[in-house]
Amino acid sequence: MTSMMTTPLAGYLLVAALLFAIGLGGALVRRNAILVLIGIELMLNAANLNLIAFWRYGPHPEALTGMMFAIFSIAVAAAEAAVGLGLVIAIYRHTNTTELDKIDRMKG
Amino acid sequence: MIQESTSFVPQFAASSITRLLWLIPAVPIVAAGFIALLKQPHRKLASALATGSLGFSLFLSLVAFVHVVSGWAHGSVVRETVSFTWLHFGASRVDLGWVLDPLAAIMLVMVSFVGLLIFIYSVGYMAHDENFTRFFCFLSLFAGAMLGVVISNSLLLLFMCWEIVGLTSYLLIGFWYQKPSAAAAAKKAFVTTRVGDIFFFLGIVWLFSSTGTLLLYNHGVGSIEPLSLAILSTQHAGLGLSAAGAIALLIFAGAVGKSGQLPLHVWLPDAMEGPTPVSALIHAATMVAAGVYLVARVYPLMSAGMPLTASGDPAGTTVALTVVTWVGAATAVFAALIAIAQNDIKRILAYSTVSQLGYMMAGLGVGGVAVGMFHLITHAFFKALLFLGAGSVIHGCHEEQDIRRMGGLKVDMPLTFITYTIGMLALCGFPIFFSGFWSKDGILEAAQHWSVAKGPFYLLVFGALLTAFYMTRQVCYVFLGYWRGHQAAHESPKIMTVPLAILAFFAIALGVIGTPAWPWFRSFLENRAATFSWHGFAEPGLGLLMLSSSLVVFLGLGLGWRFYGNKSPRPEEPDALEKSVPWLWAPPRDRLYVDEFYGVTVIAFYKWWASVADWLDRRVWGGIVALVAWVFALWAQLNRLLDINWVDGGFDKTCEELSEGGGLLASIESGRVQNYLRILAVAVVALVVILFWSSRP
Amino acid sequence: MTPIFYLLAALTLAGGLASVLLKHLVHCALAVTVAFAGLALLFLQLDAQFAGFAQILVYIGAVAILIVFAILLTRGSDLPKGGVFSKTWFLGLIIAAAVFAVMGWAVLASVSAIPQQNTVPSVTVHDIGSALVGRYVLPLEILALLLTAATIGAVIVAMHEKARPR
Amino acid sequence: MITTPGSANPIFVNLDQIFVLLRNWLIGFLPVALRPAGAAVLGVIAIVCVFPGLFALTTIFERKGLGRIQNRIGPNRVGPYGLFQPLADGIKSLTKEDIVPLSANAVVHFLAPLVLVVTVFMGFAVLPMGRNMVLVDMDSGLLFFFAMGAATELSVFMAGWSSRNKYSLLGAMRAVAQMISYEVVLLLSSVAVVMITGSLSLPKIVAAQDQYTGIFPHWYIFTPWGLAGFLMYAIAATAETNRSPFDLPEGESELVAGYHTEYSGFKFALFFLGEYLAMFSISGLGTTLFLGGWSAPLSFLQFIPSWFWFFGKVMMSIFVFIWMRGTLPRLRQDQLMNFAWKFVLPFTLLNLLVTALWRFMGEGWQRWVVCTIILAAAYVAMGRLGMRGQHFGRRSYRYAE
Repeated sequence: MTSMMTTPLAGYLLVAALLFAIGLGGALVRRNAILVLIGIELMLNAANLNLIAFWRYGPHPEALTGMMFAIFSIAVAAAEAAVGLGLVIAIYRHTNTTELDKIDRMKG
Repeated sequence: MIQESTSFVPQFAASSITRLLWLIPAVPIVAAGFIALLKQPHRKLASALATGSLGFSLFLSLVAFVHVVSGWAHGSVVRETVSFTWLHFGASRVDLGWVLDPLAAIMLVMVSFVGLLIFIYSVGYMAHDENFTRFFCFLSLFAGAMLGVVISNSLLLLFMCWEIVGLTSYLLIGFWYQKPSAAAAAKKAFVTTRVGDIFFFLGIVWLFSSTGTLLLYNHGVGSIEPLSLAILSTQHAGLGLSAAGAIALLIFAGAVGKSGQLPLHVWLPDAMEGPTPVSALIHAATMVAAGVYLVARVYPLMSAGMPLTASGDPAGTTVALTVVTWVGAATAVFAALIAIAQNDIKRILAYSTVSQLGYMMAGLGVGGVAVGMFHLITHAFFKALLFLGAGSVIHGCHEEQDIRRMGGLKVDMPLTFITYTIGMLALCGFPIFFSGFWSKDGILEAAQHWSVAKGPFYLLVFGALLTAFYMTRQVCYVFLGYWRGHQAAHESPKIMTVPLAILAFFAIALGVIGTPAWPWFRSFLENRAATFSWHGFAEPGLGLLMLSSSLVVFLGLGLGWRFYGNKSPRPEEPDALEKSVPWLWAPPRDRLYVDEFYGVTVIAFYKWWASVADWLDRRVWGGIVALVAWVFALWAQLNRLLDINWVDGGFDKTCEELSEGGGLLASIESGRVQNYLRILAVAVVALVVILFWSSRP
Repeated sequence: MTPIFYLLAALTLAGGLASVLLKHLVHCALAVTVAFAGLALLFLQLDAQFAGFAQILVYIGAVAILIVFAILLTRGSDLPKGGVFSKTWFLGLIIAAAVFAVMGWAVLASVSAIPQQNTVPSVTVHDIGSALVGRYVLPLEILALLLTAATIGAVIVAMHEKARPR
Repeated sequence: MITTPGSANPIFVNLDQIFVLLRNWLIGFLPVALRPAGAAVLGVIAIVCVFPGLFALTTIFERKGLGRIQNRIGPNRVGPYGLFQPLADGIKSLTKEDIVPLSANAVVHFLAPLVLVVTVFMGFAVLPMGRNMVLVDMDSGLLFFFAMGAATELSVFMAGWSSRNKYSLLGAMRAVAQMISYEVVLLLSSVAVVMITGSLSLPKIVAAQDQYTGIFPHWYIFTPWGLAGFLMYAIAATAETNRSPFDLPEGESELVAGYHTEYSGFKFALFFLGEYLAMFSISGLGTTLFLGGWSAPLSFLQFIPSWFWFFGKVMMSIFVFIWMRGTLPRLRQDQLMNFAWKFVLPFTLLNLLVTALWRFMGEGWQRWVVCTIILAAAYVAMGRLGMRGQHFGRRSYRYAE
């Protein structure tokens, strides 16, 4: 494997992939809704790392495309976190739990 | 409002009062609109609005009257018109307009003056009614519409106002609609007058189609001006009638309905169910006079084709006028007969009104406009006086209307007694001092000279006898003798007695303008100079006629006194006349069976026709409908079977399959977020794998 | 591939793993903060100064705090009775592993095709600012709208049932 | 970024650059390859030494000053006039037992003060403390500063949560809510300066203000938007550092001591240090952004060394902090939040608009008039709006009399 990891970009990409997988795993195996959100944040961050890495090692860093993607993604993630956690709190108020396998009613 | 616009038919200079004439009906109508918006607590405002607006109309009427009189005094013919185009359709157009001539002027003054007095009287009479403002709203609307009838120069406009008058009459008769009898009376009045109105409208349509205009006077081209009349009187309408005669008869039918002439008089006595001021205003002074006024207004049409003497005096008569005369005379006697045996104070007056209207019609027929109209004017005053007096009596006797339960009121209600007696004597035609004598005498004189037949004359004389008789009976019952009611009577308040006094004054004084010595009224209407000379009495036969008619009146009064004077019979006792000649009593008591006659003829026919129609509906048409329905039902059954076994079956099967499939799919939609995420991840993996494999080099 | 990269990668992944595996929710939140910080350092390592600081400001300063607040408001700091992992944790693990495998495979299979540009890009904050209000002004505006909407939405969602009596 | 002093006199130049020269002389002993690292280490050492010393000084001054305000003497036992009191306090806190509650989360409990102090120290790295005296001249220095400031919130939460104490947790939650609310204001009021300067680099911001018209400097506080921004910044800074009148998180009467209730000994001292360092750093930033950083207040005073001006301004700010603490009563939580979101934040946003107006109206007196009018009108209107429906009864001094 080390022989194949000849470029730093591949290293960053692998780290991002692993982080993504960790986030996905967290979102899949944990019962708490907040942790699912944490997992999603991790996945988003892994994507950001990918974007930054591609920007850094890509052919046109001065075009700033990857960087901008990352910055916008960070901002969107902030909005996503705010709304997501607001939803979790609202659901908690409604059902008195944040455990996802208990929250499977499709109507309020 | 009417503007000086292009739609104005060019006029010769109409005086400013003529231009403003429309205000006379408009102001009360607008006031009615305002009053309609008022709530019950605003009684004073409502009555003030109504009387104020009518007072304004009276003022304008007086101005118009003075204008006409001064024009007449200067020897010029006053007939000023203002007209405007209301509708265009195709080549023809409908003009509406108003006219100011002596006839309209005198009517305007009469209607607004009597109306104003009755308005004032109503303030006292209706003081305790809970629908006070509604009453004044209707009264105002009525007064406006009636004034509109008076000033109309177009038969169509006249007809509109005529119908508004009919409507308000309906509303006012049925004012106490809680009483079933009042509601029924209102309905009866409305339906009965409609019968006449249909003919009237037919006449209007015919007139329009023949002459192309509905303006009565329009500088020589109006529908009742010589140019049109010459055409109309030469056209033949069959049955030996000219078109003019036929149209005149149709219009007269409307007048018959409105004025309660013989075949259609049945609604008028029943209309006494309304409040007494209404009876006075509508069913004595003004509305019923509208029919007479209508005949007077279209008199040129009535008399079209009348042969004239060399000097221009009428030398014969026309079919229309003959019919008018006979109908009037017959009505006069017929109604007077019924009045003899009535016990309701207002009903007696109602039949007396019918009878007097007959006199007016006969007067129009035999003597022309002036004769009939003079009786109309004097009658309006003394009949209003009588009705208001009766209202005062009813009010004082605590809503008692049966004359057998009254008596001796001359002590309790002296003012009412005096004024009522004046009215009664005027109505009877008591010689010399009372206006009724002169107006009635004019009619009798004209009838005596009528060239066609003497029948009407004798009928009218007989009617005068009957009139004196039944009025004496009534006064004896009500005011003389002793009190037979339950509660002591009391005199009415000032607001009611003052109008009585004013009317009483005019019931006496109006005779002055119509004596043979100074025939001012006649000259005024016929546009001749009025001269005063005692020679008027010296006409051949006039003195004899006056004497004989006076004798007839005295005979009637004496007969009445003979039977009823100071008797004070108990209410349950049979009538004095009934005791002496019982066979004569029953028919008039039962109103000569006219209602019953209608019951077994017209109404029975309608009932029979209705049952026939009902049978047709049920059996014939119903059967056909049922057959069609059955056919459709059969078809529907077939359809249903098809649906159930064929369409539904297939559909159900499909639905079952779909819902099963849906169930399978729904099990994926568990509502568990992580399930979705899992599926998503697996899908991504699968997708990537497929992608890579497919793009392998 | 410098040692610093390995260090930071290890820190980040450890933070991520800890945030997923730790029992206590607050610990998870703190661990994810470590992962965020590690990522920020990785960004700095990639010469993306601005993105790195923005990452710290937004993720550590805002998102982590939000998560912590949410945990406390939903009493998430108490340990649940039925365990922290769902019953199907094994399935989830396999799926996550499969995803990683696929992605790793994809990365490694395309190493030769990956572009290589080792010069350090000279990008200043000024450039970023110019790009933001120049070429990327439309996304910026849309993002501003999105953030406003999200703020309002979050407030409404969170206060929605306040009126209902508990 | 190297700037040269305005004064030409070599003595003053050398005095101005004395610390820079000292550092350069010291790293001269190192091999060339290690010199940048050596410079960094020296800078860190300087910061780590100077600011805690300043902290010690400040505590004694604060206690003395508060005593003066409250009509008492203050510490007076240790040393002349009690001047060695901080030393005694330091020794005491180092020797006291470190108590960790039994149910506390020991690791987090231990990490919290460290995280606080470290992140606060990090913030000093980008502050220019004198001409050419900045540890890291970072392109996005301001962003770095705020990033570090944001991290302190987490430490506060860690401390409050890990103590397993209601008061601690409540204090922490209050502190975090308050800090987040006011951090927005802090950032936005700083953005105004960035808009004018066009840079996030703090040395550049100072350099932009180091100019004079006549004898008067071009400090941003002397512009309408700068004054408004500075006032908003000062309010937000007070709240951000949990100082009175915004010291609810540590309100003794309600929460004992807020999030560090369960801390004692050295950890408590670290918290104490961290708070004061935060105060220094935020004052330093305010000085840098609005008060011209190390530049002299009047052009003829430029001979005095720039570091003197920087620290002088910082200490003046600290004095104002102490003064406010001795003067103003504490707010209520709802008042605090309402003030933040309904007055300070909208006004700061408006200030941004005004700043843009200033930037694009060009030179001339018009922009002074327009900007002043807008801000004054907004201030009056929002003040009226905010006070509507508020009724203050006559103040009662029943207990004071």
